[in-house]
Amino acid sequence: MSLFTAQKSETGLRAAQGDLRLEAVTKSFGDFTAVDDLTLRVPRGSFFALLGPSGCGKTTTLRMVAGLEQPTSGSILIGDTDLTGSRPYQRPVNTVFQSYALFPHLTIRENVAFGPKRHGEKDAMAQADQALELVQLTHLASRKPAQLSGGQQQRVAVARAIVNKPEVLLLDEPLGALDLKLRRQMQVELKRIQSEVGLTFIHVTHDQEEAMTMADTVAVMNAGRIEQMDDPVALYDLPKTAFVANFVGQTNMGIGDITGTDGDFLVADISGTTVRIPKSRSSVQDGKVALGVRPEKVTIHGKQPEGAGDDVRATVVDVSFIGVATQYLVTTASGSTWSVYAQNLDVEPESLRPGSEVWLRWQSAHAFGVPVDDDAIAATKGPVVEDES
Amino acid sequence: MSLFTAQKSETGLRAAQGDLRLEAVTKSFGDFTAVDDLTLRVPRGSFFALLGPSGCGKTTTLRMVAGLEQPTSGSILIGDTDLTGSRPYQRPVNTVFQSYALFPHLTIRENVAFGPKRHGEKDAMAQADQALELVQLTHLASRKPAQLSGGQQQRVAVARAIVNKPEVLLLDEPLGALDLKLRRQMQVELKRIQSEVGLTFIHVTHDQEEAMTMADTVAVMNAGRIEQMDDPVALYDLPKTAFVANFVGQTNMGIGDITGTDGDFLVADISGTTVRIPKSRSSVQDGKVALGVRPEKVTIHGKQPEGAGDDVRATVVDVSFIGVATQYLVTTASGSTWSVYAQNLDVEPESLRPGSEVWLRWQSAHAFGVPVDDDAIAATKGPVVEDES
Amino acid sequence: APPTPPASGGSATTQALPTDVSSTEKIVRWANWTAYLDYDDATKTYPTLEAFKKKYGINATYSEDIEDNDSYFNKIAPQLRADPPQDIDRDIFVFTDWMANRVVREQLVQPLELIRMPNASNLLDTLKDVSFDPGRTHSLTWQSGFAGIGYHKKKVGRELKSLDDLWADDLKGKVVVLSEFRDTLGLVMLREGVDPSGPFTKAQFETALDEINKRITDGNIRRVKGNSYLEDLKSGNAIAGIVWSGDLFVLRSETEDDDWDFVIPESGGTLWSDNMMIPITSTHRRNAMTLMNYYYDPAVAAQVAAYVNYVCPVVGAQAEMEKIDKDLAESPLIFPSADWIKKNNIKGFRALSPTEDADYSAQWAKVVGN
Amino acid sequence: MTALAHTGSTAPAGDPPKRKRSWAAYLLLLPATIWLIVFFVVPLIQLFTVSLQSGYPGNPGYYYRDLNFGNYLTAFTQYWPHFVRSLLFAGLATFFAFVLAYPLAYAMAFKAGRWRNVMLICVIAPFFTSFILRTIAWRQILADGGPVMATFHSLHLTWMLPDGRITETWIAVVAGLTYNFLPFMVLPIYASLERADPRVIEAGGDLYANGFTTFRTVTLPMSMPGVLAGTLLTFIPAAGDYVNADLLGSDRSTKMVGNVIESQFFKVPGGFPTAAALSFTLMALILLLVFFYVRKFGTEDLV
Amino acid sequence: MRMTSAAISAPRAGVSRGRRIKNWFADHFAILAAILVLIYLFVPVAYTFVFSFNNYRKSNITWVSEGSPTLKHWQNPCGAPGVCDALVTSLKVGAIATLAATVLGTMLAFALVRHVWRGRAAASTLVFIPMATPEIVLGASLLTIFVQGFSRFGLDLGFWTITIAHIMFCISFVVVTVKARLQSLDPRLEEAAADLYAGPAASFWRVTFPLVLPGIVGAALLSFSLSFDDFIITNFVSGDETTFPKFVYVSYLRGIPAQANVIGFSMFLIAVILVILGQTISSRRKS
Ligand SMILES: Nc1ncnc2c1ncn2[C@@H]1O[C@H](COP(=O)(O)OP(=O)(O)OP(=O)(O)O)[C@@H](O)[C@H]1O
Ligand SMILES: Nc1ncnc2c1ncn2[C@@H]1O[C@H](COP(=O)(O)OP(=O)(O)OP(=O)(O)O)[C@@H](O)[C@H]1O
Ligand SMILES: NCCCCNCCCN
Ligand SMILES: [Mg+2]
Ligand SMILES: [Mg+2]
Repeated sequence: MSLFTAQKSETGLRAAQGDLRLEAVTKSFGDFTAVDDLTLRVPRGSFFALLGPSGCGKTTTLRMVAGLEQPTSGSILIGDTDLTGSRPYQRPVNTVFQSYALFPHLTIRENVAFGPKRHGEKDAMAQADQALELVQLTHLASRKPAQLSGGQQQRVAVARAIVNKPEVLLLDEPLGALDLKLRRQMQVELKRIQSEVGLTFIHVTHDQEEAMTMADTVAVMNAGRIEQMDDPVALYDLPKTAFVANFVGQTNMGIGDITGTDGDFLVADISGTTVRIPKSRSSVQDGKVALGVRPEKVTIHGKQPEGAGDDVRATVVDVSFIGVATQYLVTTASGSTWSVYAQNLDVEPESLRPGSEVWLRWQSAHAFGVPVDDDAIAATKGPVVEDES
Repeated sequence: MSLFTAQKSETGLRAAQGDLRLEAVTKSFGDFTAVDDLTLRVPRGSFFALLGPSGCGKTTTLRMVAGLEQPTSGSILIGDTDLTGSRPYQRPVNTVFQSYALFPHLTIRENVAFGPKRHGEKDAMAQADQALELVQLTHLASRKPAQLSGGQQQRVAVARAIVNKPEVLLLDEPLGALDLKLRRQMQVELKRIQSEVGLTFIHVTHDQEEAMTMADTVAVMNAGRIEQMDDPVALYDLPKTAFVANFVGQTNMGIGDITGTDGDFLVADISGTTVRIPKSRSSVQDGKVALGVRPEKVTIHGKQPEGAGDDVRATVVDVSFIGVATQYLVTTASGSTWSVYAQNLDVEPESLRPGSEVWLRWQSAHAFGVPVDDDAIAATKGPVVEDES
Repeated sequence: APPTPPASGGSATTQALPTDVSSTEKIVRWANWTAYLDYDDATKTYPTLEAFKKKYGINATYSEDIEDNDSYFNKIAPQLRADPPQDIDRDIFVFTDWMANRVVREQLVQPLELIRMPNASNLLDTLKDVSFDPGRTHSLTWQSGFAGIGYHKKKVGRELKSLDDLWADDLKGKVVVLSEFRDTLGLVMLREGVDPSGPFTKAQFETALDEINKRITDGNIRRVKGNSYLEDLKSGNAIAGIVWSGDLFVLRSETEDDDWDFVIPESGGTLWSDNMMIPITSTHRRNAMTLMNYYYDPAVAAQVAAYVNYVCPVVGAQAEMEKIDKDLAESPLIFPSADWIKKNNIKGFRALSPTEDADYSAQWAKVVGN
Repeated sequence: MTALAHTGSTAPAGDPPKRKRSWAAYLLLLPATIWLIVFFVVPLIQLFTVSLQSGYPGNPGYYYRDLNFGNYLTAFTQYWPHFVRSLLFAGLATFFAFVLAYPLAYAMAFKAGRWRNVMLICVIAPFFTSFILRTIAWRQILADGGPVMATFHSLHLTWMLPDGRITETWIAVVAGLTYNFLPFMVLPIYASLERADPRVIEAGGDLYANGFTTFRTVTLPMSMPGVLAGTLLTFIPAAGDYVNADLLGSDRSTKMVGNVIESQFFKVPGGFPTAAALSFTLMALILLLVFFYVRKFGTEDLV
Repeated sequence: MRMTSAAISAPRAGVSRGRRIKNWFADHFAILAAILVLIYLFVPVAYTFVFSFNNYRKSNITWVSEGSPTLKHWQNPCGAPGVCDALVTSLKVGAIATLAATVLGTMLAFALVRHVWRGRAAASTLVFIPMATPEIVLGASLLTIFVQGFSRFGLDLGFWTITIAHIMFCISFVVVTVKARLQSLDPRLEEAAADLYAGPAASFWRVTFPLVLPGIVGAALLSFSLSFDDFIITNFVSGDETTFPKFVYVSYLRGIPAQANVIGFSMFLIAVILVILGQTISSRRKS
C-alpha cells in the first residue's frame, strides 16, 4: 500500500526499528507495584496480545511503551534504541485508546491527519484520506467524532494511529465498548489491517476469545507479572497454571495426589477416581496435582462408555442450549462442578435433563496437570458468580 | 421464599395478575413508527426474551409496558386488567434499566427499599435485606452505588426491582455493559433468580446467545415488528426468515431454485450444486429458495466424504482457533462465503490452512429453506463488516 | 424650551418639616469631613463628642463621609430631592459656603431655631450675615480655613514657597491638588495676579484652568483629590500639594512627624468656611441643634481648634485656647487677624452665578477627568 | 459560574424530551421572571428615559422629560477615549487573566490530584476578603514607598515603569483588573478542562505533538467553551469597573467609562442624563461585542 | 529512506541528563505556574492579615513599629465604629439575597429544563442579559428607578434596595448553575423512581431534589460570595446603609481601621475552613 511506502527520513528515536523489548520493567505507584519486573520481547511485525483480568497492569504496561508513563526501573527498547525516558511524541509508537480519545473538536479527517501534520508532512490530508479508505470511512471524513457510532469511532482511532506508520501500534481494549456482534466484526477487521500494513500490534484485552482469534502470541498477565506466554493454541492446550487454564477458556479441575507413573503418564488419585496425565503435560511430577480437562474434550454418556480413556460419574445440574452447542453442568462424585461442551452436530443429542446420572469421558492425552493453588481450588467449584468487590 | 409469600392486598391496577398481553400496540414518534401493530402474549411466570438489532423498537416496547411511554394505539393488559393510560407508579411492573439507574445518593439498601417504602411497607428495610440476600450482596448493603463494580450494580438493580414482587419484571439489556466473563456469570444468576421467584421476566437483548440460554420463549424483532417467536431450540433449528436465521446464530446460505421433490424433500439447485431440503423445514415450496445450513451442522473434509448427505466444494479462506472449537471460513464454488464450526474434540483436527481445497458435508435433514430477500442475499457474503452509519 | 424648574430661590422654607422625634430617639447623626474633629488615638474616640454624649444623653454618631462638597452632595441629592424625600440617615452635614448656598436655595435643609441655640450668638461677627443665608437661619459655621501649600520638609528637601515651587521637576508625580476648584484654581489665579474674590472673567478662570490642565498632562500632578489626599501623603505617594491648612497639623500629630508643613503661597491663599446644616429629612432636628449649640461653647470650640488647627469661628475660643496651648492661641492659622489676612493676600472665592457655576464646574470636571 | 462553561455543549444524545407542558411551568418561572422584569428590565427602561432627559439650566440636579439625544452625542464625542480605554484595559486584563488562569485551571484539573479541592477553595476564598480591601492592599503594596517599588529601586529598574512608578499608572489599573477578575476566568476554564478526557490530551502526545503543540492543537480548543465563558465573565465586569481605576489609577490618563459614569452620577452636578447615556452606550457596546464573539465561536445558547 | 546525517547518527541509549531536566520542567510547568498564581492571589490577603496586627493610629496605611504587632484588634474586632454593623448588614443582605435568589433561580431553572412553554427562549435571554451587563449599568439603572420611581411606594434607598438588587443579579448565576446540574442529571433516575411506585411529588423530593442539591448548594455559595463581595451595585443603591465592602471603600478615604482587616481575613479563613470541613465530612461519608 502506497500509504506505507514513502517513509520520511526521521531523526533519533523516531527512526528506531526492530523488535520491541521490555527489560526488567517495574512500575510502582507509591507502595503499589502495578507492573513487576516484566521482561518481554515482541518480534517486529507480529500480532501480540496481552491478556489478563482487570487491574493486572495491562494498561500500565502499554502506557510505559507509549511513553505516557515512565517505568520505575528497567528499560524499554525498540531494536537497539533505548526509549526509556523519552517523551511520547518522540517515539515511533502509537496508541489506540480504550476510550478512543478522538479529538472532539476536529473532524474525522483532521483527527487522522493530526499525527502527519505534527511531522510536518505536506500531504497530511491525503495520507489521512488513504488511512480512512483503509478503514472504509472515507464517506464520513468531514463529520465530527460525536456524530459517529461506537464502531465507527473505533475505526477512526485505528486510522489515526496507523496513518503514522509507527513501529509499534498499541491497542488498549479497543473493542471493549462495542457490543458482541460489532466486536466480532471489528476483530476480523483489525486482523485484516494488521496483515495489510505489517506493523507490530500489541493488543490488550481481557476477552480471551478475542486474544486467541487475533494474536500470534498471547501473554497472560496476572497481578503485574506474566504467567505464561505462548501461541494461542499452545496456551489453550497446555496451560502452565490454574490461573491461565481458567482465564483462557474454561477448565474442569479436580485436585488429587500423584500416586505413581504408568509409562509416559502420571497416575493420580482424584477423590477416589484414578486418572492419568501425560508426564509432558504436567507442570508437577509428584505430590499434589490439579488435573485439568477442557469442557470440549469431555464427552457425556448415559451409561459408562467403553474403550480407552478416563471417566468419572456425575449428575447433570443444568443444560443450556447455545445454538452451535449445548453446555452441560454436572457435579462429579467428588463434589466438583464440571462443564461439558457438546457441539450440536448432526447426531441427535442424548436427551439429558437435570438430575440424570451420567458418565464423563476424556482422553488421558488431553488432560494436563498444574500446581495446586487458590485458583485451582476455586476452579473445582465451577462457573459460579464470584464477588469482585 | 418468604419474600414472595405474604402478598399485601392491593387495589386496582396494582393488583392485576395474569399473562401480559399486548394487543395491536403501535407507537409512533412523529412520522416514525418505532413499534408497529404488535400483538403478543407472555404467559405468567415465563422467561421471555425480546431479541433484535439496535433501534428495532425493543426499548420502546418495554417502556410502554412499564408505562413510561404511552402507545399511539392498541392496549396493554395484565390478565384482564387494562393498563393502557395508567402511570408507571400505578402498575405492577418493574424495570431493570439498561444503565441500572441506581439512585446515586442512596445506599444500596435504601435503593432496594425505595419501592417498598413508596408502598408504605413497614418492613421495607427488612424486605430490602431479603432481596439483597437473594442477589448475594448483603455485605455491601450500606455502600453507595458508585462504590460498586458493574456486575454488583447490575445485581442491585435486579434486587431493587424484584423486591416489589411485580407481576412483570422488565429487563432492558441488563447485561449490555458488562464484560464477557461477567456477563455469562450474570446470565446464570438471573436465570436462577427467575426460577426462584417465579415472576414473569421480559428480557431485552441483542445478544442471541444470551436470549437462547436464558429464555423460555424468544421473540425476534425487526423494524418494529416481530419476525418470529418460538422456544430457543425451535427458533435456532428452524428459522422462518433469513433475518432470523442470521440474527439468531450464524447461517450459511445459498440461493437457488426449487427444481422438484424427492419424497419428503424438496430438491433445489444452488449454482449448479444439487441440494435437498426437508419439505417441513422450508417456508417456500417452489420458485426461488434460500438454503440455510448452520455452521456446526457442516463438516469439513480434505476429500469428498462418503455416505449420505449433501456436499459442496470450497476453498479455505481463514482458520481461527477459538479454544473450544475451530472456525473455518471458506468460499464455495458459487462464490458464497460459508463458515464451518468444528469442536476441538479429542480427534486431532485436519490440518487445513487458507488455500486448501475442501469438501463441505451436511445432513439434508438439517438444512432449511427461507424466502429469498435482501437479508438472504447479504448472508451469502459471509461475516463482513457492514457500515452502521 | 424647558418647563419651569422646581422649587428654587428664596430661603423661606415652604416644605413641611418632618415630625421631630428627638425626645424619643436620643440620637444625632453627623456627617463631616475627615480630620475635622478632635480625636484621641488611644481610645479611637472623639473626646468632645464623648463629652457631649455624656452631658446630654444623646448618642451622637460621627461619620467622616465627606470627601468633597460635590461628591457628597451628589450622593445625597437624589434622595433629598426625591418626592417624597428619602431619609439620608444624617441629621447634620457640613458644606462649604458655596454649596451651602445651593442647599439652602433648594430648600434641602431645615431652618434652625436660634432660640434653642443660645451659644450661636458666639459666632464671629464677620460670619453672621452671609449672602447665602442672611441671618444664619439655616446654617452655622463649623470651621473656616485656608488653602495653601502643604509638604514634607525632609522628603522635599527644601522649603516650598510658591506654586511654581510645586511644579519643580524633582516633585513630578509627587504632588496632589484639591478637587475643589475654588481652592486649587483660586490659588492659581492668585499666582497669576487675579483676585478670585473680585469680578474675574471667564478668560481669567480658563487661564488658571489651563495651568492645572498642563500640570496634570505633564505629570506634575499625581492626583486631584478631596480630603483623602491625606492618604497619599501618608503612604508616600505624594509629598507635597495644595492642601487645607489644618489638615497638615492633624497629619503631624497622627504621623508624629513634624516635618509636615503648611504655608500660604507668596502670591496668596484662599479662605473658606464650612457650615453645619440639618438636612430636610432629619427627624432629630432638636438633637442636632443641641449639638451645634454645644460646639459653640468657647471651651469646647477651643478644644476642637487645638486639635484641628482650623480657623475657629467662635468668639471667646481664643481666650479658652490660652488655657490649653499658648502657642496655638497666637497662631494666625487659627485666630487670624485682619492684618495677617491682608498681608498674606488671602481671599475668598466669590459667589458664582448659576450659569458660571455650571460652566466652570463642567470645565473643571473635564480637566480633572470626571 | 462554573456552570457557564457548559455553554458550548450541545445537548447530549440522551437529552430527555421536554415532557411536561403545564401550568406548573408558569408557576415555577413567574417569580423569578417577574423579579427580573421589575428590577432589571423596568430600571433599564427608566435608565433609558433618563438618558434622554435634559437638565434645567442653572438648576443642576433637576431634570425634565425630553428626547435629548444630545446626551448620547456628548457620551460619544466627549468620552470616546474612556470607552477605548475601558475596552483596551478590559481586553488586556482578560488576556493576562487568561494567561495566569490557564495554568492554574490546568493544574487543578489534571495535576492536582487530591489537592484539587483545596486549590479550588484557594481560588474562591479571596472573595470573602472584600475585593475593595484587597485592592487597597495592592495600592499599599505597589505604593511608591512599598515593597515592590523598593525592589525596583534597588534593582535600578524604575526606568521600565511609566513615570517611574506603578500606582496611578495604567499598569496598576490593568494589574488590578487582572487580579480581581482572575477567579472568574479560572473557574469556567477549570470546569471545562475537568470534563475533558485526559486520554484525549495524551493522544496528542502519542501523535507526535510536543507539550506546547498538544496544548495549542488539543487542550486549548477543547476547553474553548470554558475559555469563552471565562473571557466573557472577565471582560464584561472589567469593562464596566471603576474601582480599580479609581483606587489604582490616576485622574485622566487611566479613567474608564465606569469612572465617568460614577462621577457623572455622584460627583458632577447635573450628570444624570449623561451618566445614563454613557451606561446605555456601554451596555449596548458590550452586548454587541458579546453577540459577535459568541457568534464567532459558535456558542448560541449561553444560559 | 533517504540517507541523511540524522539517519547516520547512531541511536542513542537512553535520554540525556539535560533532556531529563527539561522534561521535568515540561511536566511540572503547570503546577509550578499554578503555585505562583495562587501566591499572587494571596498576596493582598497576606497583606491584610499582616496589617491586622498593626498598632495603627488614625489610618492603617503605614506600619507603626511602636506597639506592633498587637493582638488588640483581634481581641476586639468590633472596636472600630461601624465596622461590625457593616459586617452584619452584609451578612444579612447576603443571607436574604442568597435564599431568595436560590429559590427563585432554582424554580426558573426547573422551568427551563423540565418544561416546554411559550417564551422559553425569551426567558433564557432575560436570564443571560443581566450577566452580560456591567455592574455599573445595573447599579445606575436601579438607582434611577429607586429614586425616581419607587420612592412613592415608600421604598427608600437602604437595606432593602441593596437586597433587591443583589437578588436580581444573583438569580442569573443560580439559574445557570442549577440548570447545568439539572441537565446532567440522568433522566432515567426519575423514570426509575416512577417505576418504583413514586408519584410525581415523591419522585421529586426523594430523587430529583437530593441529586440537584449539590448544584443548588453551589449556586447558593456562589450567590453568597457575589453578594458579600459586591461593591459597585451596592454603592449605587445603598443610600446611607453600609455594607462591609462599602465600609471599607468609604473608610479608605480617611483610613481603614485594622478591625476591617481582622474581619476581612476572618471571613476568608472561615470560608476556607468551612469548605475544607465540608469536604472532609463528605469524603468521610463516602468511604
Ligand atoms: N496513576 C495511578 N496511581 C495509582 N495506581 C494506579 C495508577 N494507574 C494504575 N494504577 C493501579 O495499577 C493497577 C494496574 O492498572 P492498569 O490500569 O494497568 O490495569 P489494567 O490491567 O489495564 O486493568 P483494566 O482491564 O481494568 O483496564 C491497578 O490496580 C490500578 O489501580
Ligand atoms: N422519544 C423518541 N423520539 C423519536 N424517536 C424515538 C424516540 N424513542 C425512540 N425512538 C426511535 O425509535 C426507534 C426504536 O427505538 P428503541 O429505543 O426502542 O430501540 P431498541 O430496539 O431498544 O434499540 P437498542 O438496542 O439500540 O437499545 C429508534 O429508531 C429510535 O431512534
Ligand atoms: N479636613 C477638613 C477639611 C475641610 C475642608 N473643607 C473645604 C472646603 C473648601 N473649599
Ligand atoms: Mg486498562
Ligand atoms: Mg434499547
